[in-house]
Amino acid sequence: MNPEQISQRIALIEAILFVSKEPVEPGRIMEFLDIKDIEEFEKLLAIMEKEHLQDRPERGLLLKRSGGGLQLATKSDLHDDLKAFFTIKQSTKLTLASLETLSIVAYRQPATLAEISDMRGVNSTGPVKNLLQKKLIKITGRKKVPGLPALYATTQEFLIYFGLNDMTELPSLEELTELFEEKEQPSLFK
Amino acid sequence: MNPEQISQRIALIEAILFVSKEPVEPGRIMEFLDIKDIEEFEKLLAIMEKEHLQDRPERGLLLKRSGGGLQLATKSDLHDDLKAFFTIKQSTKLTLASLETLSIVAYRQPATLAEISDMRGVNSTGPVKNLLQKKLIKITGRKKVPGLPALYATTQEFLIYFGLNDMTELPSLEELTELFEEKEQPSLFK
Amino acid sequence: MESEIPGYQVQTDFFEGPLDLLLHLIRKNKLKIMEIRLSQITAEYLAYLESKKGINPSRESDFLMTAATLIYIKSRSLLPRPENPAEESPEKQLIHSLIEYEKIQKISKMLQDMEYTERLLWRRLEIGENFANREYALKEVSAFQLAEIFFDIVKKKENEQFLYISSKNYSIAEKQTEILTLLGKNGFIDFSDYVAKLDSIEEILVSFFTLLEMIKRHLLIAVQEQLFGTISIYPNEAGKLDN
Repeated sequence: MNPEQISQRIALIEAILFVSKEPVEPGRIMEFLDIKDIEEFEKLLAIMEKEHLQDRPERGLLLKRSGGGLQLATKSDLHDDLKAFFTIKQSTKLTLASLETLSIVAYRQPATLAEISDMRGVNSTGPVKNLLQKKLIKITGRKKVPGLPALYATTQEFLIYFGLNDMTELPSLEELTELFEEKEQPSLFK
Repeated sequence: MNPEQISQRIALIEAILFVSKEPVEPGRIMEFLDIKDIEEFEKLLAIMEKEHLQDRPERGLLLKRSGGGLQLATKSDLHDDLKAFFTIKQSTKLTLASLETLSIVAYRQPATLAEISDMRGVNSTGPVKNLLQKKLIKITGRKKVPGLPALYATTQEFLIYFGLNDMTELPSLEELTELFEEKEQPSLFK
Repeated sequence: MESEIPGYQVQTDFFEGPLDLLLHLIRKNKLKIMEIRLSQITAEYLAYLESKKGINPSRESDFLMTAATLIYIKSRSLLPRPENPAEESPEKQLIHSLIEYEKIQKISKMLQDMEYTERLLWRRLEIGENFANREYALKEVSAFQLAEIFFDIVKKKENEQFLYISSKNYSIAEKQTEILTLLGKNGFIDFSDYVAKLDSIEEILVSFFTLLEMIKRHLLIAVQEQLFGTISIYPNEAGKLDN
């Protein structure tokens, strides 16, 4: 392999590992690059791993061999920074979990925590607390069943956030069914 | 910034973009890196983009700005190899009907289904549903006319799909006319 | 394998709609939109329609509508009448539509080129959930998106229930036999009457899916006489042949 070939192949390996969601078997890459000699392939990987990733301070990634496959991952000394970056909470932001919870309260109000958790299929204590703090939902009373669970409903702030005059302006499920429903039912007979 | 700092920061940007699902707002990274000066940040990005990605034959990635954010993607000359390696089918391209519908929404937004159908001269329910499912358009409200029809507009996904940073990057109708007039009806209808 | 050639993919085998066909005829005859008398290409348009060549059948009514307009325009042009400049003649309207539609085609071509370039760049196929937990700025969420999220939850829930139901007593094969027997006896089924006689919500759902599936396979035809009216189910005589 001349230096140019080495570069080209390393670039392709990087692209493959970048795109792939799972570790890639080294054998598949070898075959694809038409490399017959395992030593030659190992040499290529060593160059990529050491010279282009490990030894370069401007690279944030490393080459990992796990589960019989090759994979790119972030360097371990960056983990704290990454964790900090991805957990910054901005007061006006809602997670998908919160939005799901909010949508259930909006359409099924008044609803209990148990009903919400049941519809979402996961315990929803966190998102309910979060929405209460943001004043998008409130407790309107207690359900007359054992344990007297709190009943949640949307607030005035909710209407303001979504630019609604009143709850009747929420799009109906029928409208959405018409818009999003796939015409093709999956075949039941096959 | 000294060279060591530059390297460190570029490594962190690479790691953040590698991990993130969606384009990352430049402002968030600036804030996280505690860079106040936009020019300084742009300089950093330029070094990363050119010296560390574009100019290096052993790199398979490039830096992209789309949907108002930064993102890593593979270099375009690797497309054929990646397609061959991953036998999975890439998602299908948009049909002509969908492209026409999207053109109208992009330039006339917000637009109703009736307006779209009228401009295309054919009922456009199918392509509108298709684009909603692909999340390339969304409903932004209702038009205050009888029947309160839904109003459609393009989404963040639209920008990302077409590699745009924001809507102002779409050429104006006047620019488009000039652009196409030069070619004088390309050989479509010979 | 699909072609990856840059540029506008012209469908030579059919036209997207009447405006597409009209533009094609105008270009073919090397005419200019601004100067055209639509009566010049009416005959050709009608000939196309008659041959059904290049016409997308699901758009047929739209093509016919435009044919009617063209014939009307032609009939008007045969009658000498004083030109009223304030009047929006059907011809002017159609020409205006054509000019606008031509712009749409140009934008579509541009978007298609952009799509081609973007598809050369690959993103990561799926990213681990460890860090990436998407957050939404409330300002970006509309009431419709909220509704859509709820809709997705309901759908998911329905699917779960359906799996549960299908493992119960009612089988689709049995239901199909029952429906065919009923049709053999009565000739047709009134959908609401039929559903009203069923015992449980489970049975209703299974029957409903069976009907849908049979309709999809062209074994049955469902007819609704008027909006919100009752639905009648008939055997599809033509459909029996290919089964």
